[in-house]
Amino acid sequence: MTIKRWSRDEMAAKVARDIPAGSYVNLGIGMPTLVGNHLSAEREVILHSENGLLGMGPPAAPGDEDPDLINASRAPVTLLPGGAYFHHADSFAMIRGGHLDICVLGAFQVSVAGDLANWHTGAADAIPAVGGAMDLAAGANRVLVMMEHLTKAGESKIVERLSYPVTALACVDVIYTDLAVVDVTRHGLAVREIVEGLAFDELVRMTGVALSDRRASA
Amino acid sequence: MTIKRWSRDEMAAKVARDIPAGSYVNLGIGMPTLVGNHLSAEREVILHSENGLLGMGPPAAPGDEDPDLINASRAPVTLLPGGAYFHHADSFAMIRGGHLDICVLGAFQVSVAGDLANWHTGAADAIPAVGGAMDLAAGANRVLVMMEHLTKAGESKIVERLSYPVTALACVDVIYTDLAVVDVTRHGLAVREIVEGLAFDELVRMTGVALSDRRASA
Amino acid sequence: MIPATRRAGPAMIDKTVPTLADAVAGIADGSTVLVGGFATSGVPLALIDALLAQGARELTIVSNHAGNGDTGLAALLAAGRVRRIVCSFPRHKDSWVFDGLYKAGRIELELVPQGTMAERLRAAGAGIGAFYTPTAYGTDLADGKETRVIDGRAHVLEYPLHGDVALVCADRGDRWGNLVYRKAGRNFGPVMATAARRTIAQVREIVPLGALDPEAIVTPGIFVARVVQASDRDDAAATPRAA
Amino acid sequence: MIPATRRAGPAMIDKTVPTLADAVAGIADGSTVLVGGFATSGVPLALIDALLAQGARELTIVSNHAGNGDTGLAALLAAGRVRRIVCSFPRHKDSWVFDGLYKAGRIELELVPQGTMAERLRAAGAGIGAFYTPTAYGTDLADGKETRVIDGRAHVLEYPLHGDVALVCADRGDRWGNLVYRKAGRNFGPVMATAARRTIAQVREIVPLGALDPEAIVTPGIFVARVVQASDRDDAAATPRAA
Repeated sequence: MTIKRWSRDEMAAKVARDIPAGSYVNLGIGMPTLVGNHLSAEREVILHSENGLLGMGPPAAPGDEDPDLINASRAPVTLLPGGAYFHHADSFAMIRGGHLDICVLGAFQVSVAGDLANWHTGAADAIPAVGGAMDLAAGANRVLVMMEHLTKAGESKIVERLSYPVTALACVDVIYTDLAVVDVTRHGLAVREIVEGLAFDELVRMTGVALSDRRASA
Repeated sequence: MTIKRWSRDEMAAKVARDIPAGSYVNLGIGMPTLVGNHLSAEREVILHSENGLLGMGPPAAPGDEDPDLINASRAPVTLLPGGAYFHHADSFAMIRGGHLDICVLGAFQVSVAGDLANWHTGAADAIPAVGGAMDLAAGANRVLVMMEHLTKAGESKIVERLSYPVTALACVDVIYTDLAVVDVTRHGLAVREIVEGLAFDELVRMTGVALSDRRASA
Repeated sequence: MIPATRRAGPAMIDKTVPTLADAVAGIADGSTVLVGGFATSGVPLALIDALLAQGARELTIVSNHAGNGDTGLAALLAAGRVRRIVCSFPRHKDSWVFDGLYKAGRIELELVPQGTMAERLRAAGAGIGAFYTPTAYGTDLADGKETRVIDGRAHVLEYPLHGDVALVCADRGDRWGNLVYRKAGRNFGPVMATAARRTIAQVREIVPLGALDPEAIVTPGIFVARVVQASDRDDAAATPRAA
Repeated sequence: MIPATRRAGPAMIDKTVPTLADAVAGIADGSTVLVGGFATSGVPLALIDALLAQGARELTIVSNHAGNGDTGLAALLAAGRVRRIVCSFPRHKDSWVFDGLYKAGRIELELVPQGTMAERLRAAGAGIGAFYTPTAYGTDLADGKETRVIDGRAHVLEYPLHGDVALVCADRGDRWGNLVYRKAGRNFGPVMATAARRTIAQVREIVPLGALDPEAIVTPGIFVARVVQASDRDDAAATPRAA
């Protein structure tokens, strides 16, 4: 292939671009934390961290880290003026109660129905850990997923049916991969954007599920 | 009769005497509020008011009333050093969660099983109002009831079965009337104290339900 | 004081609105309106007066009381704008407006124990589908409700109480909608703020972003849509009444 | 500083205790112990160390994590004192103690979504018998659980998570047991404090009664049995370890 896949940073920029000013957003552990780097202070977006922060600011400057001021990924962060602290039950009340406009999550797989798998590989000897993934996936108004389009073995992570354990059913709204941006709609998956140099038909072949072409240019 | 019935104030003093130092206590609307007058600052008892106060102090001095600092009976009160404000869901979490040691309630009737009626006369044209009565009766660890022993018509308010609408079942621990102090036990009603000049048998006759005599002097 | 609004850029969040009319704009006929306050404390009087002027009809009101005297909720009831009230303590010596409507069959009442009302509002805000509570088991207020014995104790199944709008009275607020309350004026405000699609707060003072202690914010702005200054009780009373 | 204890008369409430050993005295074998903290924030390290020294065995631990490195919870696990852990996120790059015990079948794990864990603790503290939550519906973590469709949405029935004891880390406390926390160190502390029969708080500073702002108290003293000063992380680390 001659295409240049989007980097994680380019994917994060696309997610950031699609977050309306004024949104309340939770950025999940891993790749989604990169989205924070692409949000500008002039377009206010309020970040929630499930360990009890609203109005989370940028990472703490070296030397200014405070072990009591971390995000859900355990990284030292800051709080913006206007931010607030609260306890875990209140924090997940925000999540489960539908008050978050958007959460951005990593994934192992997303199905055509928007089912999400991101908490467990299902391997028999793996130690399971779920954290807030199921709450976020079930609770946020819009769930945006960031993941590579293909596994290292070249299999599509967008699938007809999940083979990994479910995090939440029918929850994903948009999938951002290194090859495409795909909306999950009631009428199936709709491709909104494709990496330069990749034909729609080729994307369909690589993905292996039905996709419709809804690109602005299409 | 030659007996001198206990006044409301004497009843309140008996209730206060039976509240151990260090207790968390809610005093219901009406007669129970008198109990506060008999608690001394040297024997700390922490008063809860269901509208969001813990560590409630004495009534506000004339001229110092604050419409935002009232108790559940709508009377202007104060907050002691060490007191706290919280919202209604947290306040009733305290009540329902079994964190109150004692609540003191007025009553229309109490049954031998400790069933309580204190929220509604059941009259067809009466406008019903329940407030926090059902929550307090169901939630507090010990429910102390203050009421006159007899209705104006001379009928006992301690009954075999409630004829007024139920507030909560099997919730009352002690009944303080103007004639006696009666414990509600698994083995029935046990009289702990009788007003001077009234014989136990006479109390049983007036009450009309089985009572056992457990007076210290008996 | 420079209004907090002035400081917000075009893509900045600014939930403050200049007038009480702006604050209650768009409340539709038939809405369920959660109204904070307990007796004299924390009642959003200015917003209730503004709702009266605004004109929405066929309202369902969720409030601990059903109005006292002739002002506030009582005035809204007297104007025939309330179809139904969900309430723990409607009756009071000065609840004559409600009493009259109720006895005339002109208002519907759903009586709810105070703690169950608070918890149903909390469930609405917290995304809980339903919950079992011991309160009211065996009473008339649990008639017809599903019950279940859990750990040897009988419980009643209760459902969330959602609002289209919540009107709350706080002490201070900022342009992000963060709120702190004053003493027992807190009461139902914070939990109602979580339970409505659109929460409108009247505050004594709008403060600059960052002025509220993040450790002491009671209602984080995520729960609030609009903030309006209504400086005190006298201002509220001075608002012209439509009825 | 004069210890707050000195000021309390004989019938005054004084929940402060002088030593960490006093704080954890009486925790019985087989207890369910709720342990606050999230990663590095708000972990009651001094109390965990004191529990290790105290000797209680066959414990069930409820905590968001299952221990990191070789200290704190990990040390308690390594000493074979924990039979079972209820947890949302046991696995981490430095959770080797738990990992080893788990793979050897020497510790039982109940994995709970983080929000469901927080809500089950809240239910325990708030006297809720059970609740329906949409979280985890259709997943392995809801296997065998009762479900119900409410308003078109599928929910899972969850039960309260009670503790015999809670160990929480707060910033300041007073002799009535009122607590305030520090930043994201708040996390599970306030909700665990409500869910245990006996809540024990380590605080950075014990302050005189009345020093905490009543508008900003996060855990009212009604939820707290004992308060002990443990001045900072270094002190906690300096506590002799029994294991």
